Amino acid sequence: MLEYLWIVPLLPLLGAAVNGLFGAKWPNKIVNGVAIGSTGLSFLCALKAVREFFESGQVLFHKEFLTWIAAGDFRVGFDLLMDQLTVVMVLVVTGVGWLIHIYATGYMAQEGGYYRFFSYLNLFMFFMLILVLAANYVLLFVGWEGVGLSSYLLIGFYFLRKSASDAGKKAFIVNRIGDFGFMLGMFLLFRAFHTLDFQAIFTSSTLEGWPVELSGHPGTLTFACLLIFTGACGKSAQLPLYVWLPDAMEGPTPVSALIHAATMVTAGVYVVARSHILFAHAPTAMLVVAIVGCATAFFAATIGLVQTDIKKVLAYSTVSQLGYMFLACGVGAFSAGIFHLMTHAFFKALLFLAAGSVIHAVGGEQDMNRMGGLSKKIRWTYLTMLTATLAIAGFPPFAGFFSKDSILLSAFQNENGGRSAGYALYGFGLATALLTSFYMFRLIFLTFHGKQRYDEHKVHVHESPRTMLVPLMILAVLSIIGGWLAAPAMLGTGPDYFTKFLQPVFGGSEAAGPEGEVRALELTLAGIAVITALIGIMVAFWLYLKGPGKADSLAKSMRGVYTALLNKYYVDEFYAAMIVKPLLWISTNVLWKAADVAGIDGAVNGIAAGTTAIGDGVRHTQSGNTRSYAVWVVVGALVVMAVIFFWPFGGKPVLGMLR
Amino acid sequence: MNSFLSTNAELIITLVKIALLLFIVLTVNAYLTWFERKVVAHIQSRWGPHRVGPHGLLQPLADGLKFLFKEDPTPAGVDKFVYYLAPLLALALALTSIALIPFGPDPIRLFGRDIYLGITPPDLNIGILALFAVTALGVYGVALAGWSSNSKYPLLGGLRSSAQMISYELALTMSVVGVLLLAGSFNLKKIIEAQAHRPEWGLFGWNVWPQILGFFCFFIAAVAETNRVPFDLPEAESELVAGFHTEYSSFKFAMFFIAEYTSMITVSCLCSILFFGGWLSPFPASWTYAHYLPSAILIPFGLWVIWDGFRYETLFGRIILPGVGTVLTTLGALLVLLPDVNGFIQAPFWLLSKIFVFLFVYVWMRGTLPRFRYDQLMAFGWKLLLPLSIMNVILTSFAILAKMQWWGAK
Amino acid sequence: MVPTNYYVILSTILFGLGVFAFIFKRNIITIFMSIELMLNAVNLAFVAFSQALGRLDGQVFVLFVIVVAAAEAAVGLGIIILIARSRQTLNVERVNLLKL
Amino acid sequence: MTAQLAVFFVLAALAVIGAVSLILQKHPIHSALSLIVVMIALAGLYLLLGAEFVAAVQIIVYGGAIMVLFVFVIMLLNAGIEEHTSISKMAGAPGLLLVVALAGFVAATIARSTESIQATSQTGELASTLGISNMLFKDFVYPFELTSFLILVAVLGATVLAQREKS
Repeated sequence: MLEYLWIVPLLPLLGAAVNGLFGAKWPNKIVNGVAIGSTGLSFLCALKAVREFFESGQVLFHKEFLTWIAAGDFRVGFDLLMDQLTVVMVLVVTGVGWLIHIYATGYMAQEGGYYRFFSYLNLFMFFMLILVLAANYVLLFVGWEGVGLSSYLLIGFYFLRKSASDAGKKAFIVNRIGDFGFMLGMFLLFRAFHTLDFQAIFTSSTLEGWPVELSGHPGTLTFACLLIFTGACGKSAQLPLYVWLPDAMEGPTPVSALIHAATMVTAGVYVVARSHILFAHAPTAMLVVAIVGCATAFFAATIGLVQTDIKKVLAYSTVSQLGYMFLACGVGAFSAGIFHLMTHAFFKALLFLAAGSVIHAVGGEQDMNRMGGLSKKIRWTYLTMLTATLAIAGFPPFAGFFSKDSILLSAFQNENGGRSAGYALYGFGLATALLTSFYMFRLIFLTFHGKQRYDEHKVHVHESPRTMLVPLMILAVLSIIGGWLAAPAMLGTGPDYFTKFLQPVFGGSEAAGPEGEVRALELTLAGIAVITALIGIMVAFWLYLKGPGKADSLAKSMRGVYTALLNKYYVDEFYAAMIVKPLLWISTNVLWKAADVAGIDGAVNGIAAGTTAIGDGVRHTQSGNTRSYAVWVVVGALVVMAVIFFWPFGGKPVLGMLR
Repeated sequence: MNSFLSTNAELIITLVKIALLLFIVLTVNAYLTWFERKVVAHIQSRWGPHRVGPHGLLQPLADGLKFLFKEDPTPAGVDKFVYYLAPLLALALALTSIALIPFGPDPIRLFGRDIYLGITPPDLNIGILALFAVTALGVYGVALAGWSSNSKYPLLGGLRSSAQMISYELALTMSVVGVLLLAGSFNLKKIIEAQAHRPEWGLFGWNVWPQILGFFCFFIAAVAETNRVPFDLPEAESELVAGFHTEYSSFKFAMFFIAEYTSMITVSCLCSILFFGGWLSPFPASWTYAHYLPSAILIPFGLWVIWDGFRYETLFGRIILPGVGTVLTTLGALLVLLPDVNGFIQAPFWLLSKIFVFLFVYVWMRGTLPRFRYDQLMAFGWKLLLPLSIMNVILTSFAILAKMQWWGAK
Repeated sequence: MVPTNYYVILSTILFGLGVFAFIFKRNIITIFMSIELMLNAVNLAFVAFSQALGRLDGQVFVLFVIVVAAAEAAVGLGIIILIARSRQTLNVERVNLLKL
Repeated sequence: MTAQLAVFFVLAALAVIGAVSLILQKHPIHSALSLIVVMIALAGLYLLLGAEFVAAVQIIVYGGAIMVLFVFVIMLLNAGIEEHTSISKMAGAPGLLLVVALAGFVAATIARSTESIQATSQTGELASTLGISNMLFKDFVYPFELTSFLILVAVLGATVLAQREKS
């Protein structure tokens, strides 16, 4: 199967094609069969491939399937790559994706455009797999743009809702900005290495001989990394390009789960991790990544505190978790970042799906103030969601605990930019953890506990169908045990299997697993983290269960901050004023009125007018009078004779004929 | 004076020849009309002309005088130049064409010079081509006459004749190609000699046998070319009141008349030369006594003329006819007595007799056949005659090829 | 023996006259005739050269030219008849609508 | 002034006069007649040049067929005196100028080439007809066949053109 790796991405594409072309006429069952079948098959193929990969002794697998672009010595091919990092990503994508497909069959059952939805979803799977399997930046970029496209399509799935289509456009355009940076980064890399193939770059002698660009002395690599990171920011919703993700919640919940929580938004993290060697050569870039990640994490968490829309809360938590991942990468703990990526994929997907289940239960209501006391009615959903919440809040032994913990540790240990920087990062990380546990439990309490605030008669609360529950349970299990790979290291009974597994990839650019006194430090830090989380829960409990109304009074007492948070710091308005308006003005007045109408249209019409004028001029020779034509014939003959006569060897042809 | 003679002898001789030929042709034409009228009359069981002179022999003379002295009006609104040009053109071309015909193979020696029978020497390289060239121009006479008369019937006649002549000229030329292939030359003399390549075969060596198809095509086309019955549409007196020469009278009309009869003679010459061995005798060369045939004809004929003359009471009958008879008889006798003269006579004799036969056929046809309808004429020319002649060419060339292959001849 | 130049000059003169007629005659048939005149002039040059060079190609070309002229006459006169039918005139200057 | 030269000048004069009268004549049929004169004169010149076959073909085809066609058409359309319009501005003085220029160029070009001909001029009596037939059916056989196709096409075209449209 490793030899036929291309089958893994191809299957979802086939599914998408089949559903997209013929699905319209088919009943939902067949569409399900195609969609789930194709993704499930590709999941199995991925498993098989991974197995072979292990059997082959985990040597990096790299195969050129066919050449796409060949210009001079520049070659871009459909080359697929399989190493430990890819293994993690592929399994996450296909596995979680498959589960979400199954969930969606239940969730979307009542929706129109059923086949369309699944066709888009499969398309997304295809591009995502291309992204993670790609062996060079260009092919990766193909997947990159592809997921952007399918995300656009799925956000705007309810295209009849203006807000939905606007959200789609917003996502697309904001991503463009990041993609632009990404492309520039690629060009820069190509200029530096004359290739864009991962292996070629990472093992190239040029890179070996490349000086580490110390902080404050930026060079090519720094700029390349920063540009690539711009792209990552766009895709993974980091400051300042995070604005699209909350709006993306307009899409159907499974989409939010799959694309905007589990897989696509982590692409940025993946790219940074993939080009970790370059980042390792550019400490400045690393620092930037770390700071941006940390800032995003904190920033988004604060916003998440006051949101009342259940999905919005989850969206902001996603943003902040992504911030964590970048923080990890920034401090050089790539494996930790990927680890958190995986666990996050599990519990965040679970959260979204559960939220979807809740929404499903209360009949499309998303405002948490209209919920409450649901825990009895929808027990399974409640339990699974609680698991996920504990996981994200970072309680042992749930998955989030281990991943988040290792991130905080490496942040604490960070030397890059001085110790103080490390401490600052750690501090913000810890604060974010506090906030996270607070707003997550706020969500739980508002949704499931307290007295019910919805109208009994209008809403008939019911548990979701099995197709939705089964994935929830599977994911719940995963988000419990997902983190145990790192457990032994923490308990001192063995190495960190995950880090060890990724060692061949990241070995060059990160410190080995924690040893000796480091472990003690780690334990203390873990303890601190748990305590902060507990504090968060307490506060949430005190504010929202004990004394309802306390929250409102608090909000009143500090109105300015509250409104600011509620309006997300007016970032959207700021962008609208600073960027969108001027852009609009420029487009209308400069590009449209001046360049397009005056310039291009002017040129085109001018040419047309000129042609007409010439025609008018020449038309008079077409008098229709044969005698005039005769004269013109004579003129032509005259010209020919003149050429024959005055040509330097004009006489020659004539003589040649005669001899 | 003598020097003048010696220097320009050729010129003088040619001029004399021309005068002689002109005289002969005109006379023959005149008596051809008499002959025609007689034959047609007998075909229609009438007497024909018999008032003027015995057997109406002086009729042509009378006609000629009539032409000369008739008034010659020129219709109003004619294009003068062309109107006068047309008959001249017709006559001139007719006479030119006859001037190109050789009447005998070998020259007479007179005044120390070889003098050929016929204006041009018999071995003219492009003889037949030249003939066709001249006959091709013949159409102008008719067409222009029809046009210039500024009158409806002549115009129609002219149109008809030009169309008809163009159409049949193709067939005419095509049908001759077979003969040319056999002879391998345009030269009339060579063509005739090619028919004598087996002297002992006599008339079976003539082209008419291998070229029977070509001969028919040629003869029909030739009749059409000369606007004779049954192809005389240009001058269909019953439809077009004499067609293109309606507006011509007296001597201009006579010119057309003469031109037509002359071209008849030319065509007869061509027929006999191309297909019937020209001046060759029909008998095998070994039959020398066949040489006495001319005398054998002349002597009895002369005697009959004498006997016939005595039946008339007139001075004419008493004197002239017997005189002519005796001349003819003595001529026959002389031929018997002078063998080499007799030998020289043979060629022209045969040629002339063949021509006579063809002229008779012409008249015969006129006496018997009705006229074509115009569309029939065209259909016949284009759809039957032309394809036939082309087929003839193809067959002939294949036959020659086969002959080369198997007998290795030529 | 006549020098070749004489023939060539003659053919040039004829050609020039042909061109002149081609432009300055109004009657469409006459114009057509002037084309024939030009062709003849060219033929003369051909034959003259062929005789001068002792090669027969020239004469063969003349034959081709004549064939072409014949074809041209057939078609051209057909067209002329059509024009005369539809326009009721033979003056080319009156036939200046580029349609029937 | 040999006899040949005399004949040449007579024929040349005939040709030129014919051409000129083609231009001067008002009535198309007179022009046609003048053209016939030119052609016959040219045939005579061909004979003078020893090209008997071409001469004969010239008279038979040009004189006997093509010009007859012209006369026929003139008669059929009953063409009258040519009316003297001068709508075309080009075909005025500029046309005349151009014609003169063209004639000059032709003359000059040929003159340039003729002296070389005079150099290579070797007047051999050519076995005209036989040689032509050899060339026509050996060297030039394909062009020859092509001309036959041309004729066929022309015949068809003329037929189509001349038939009245059934209405």
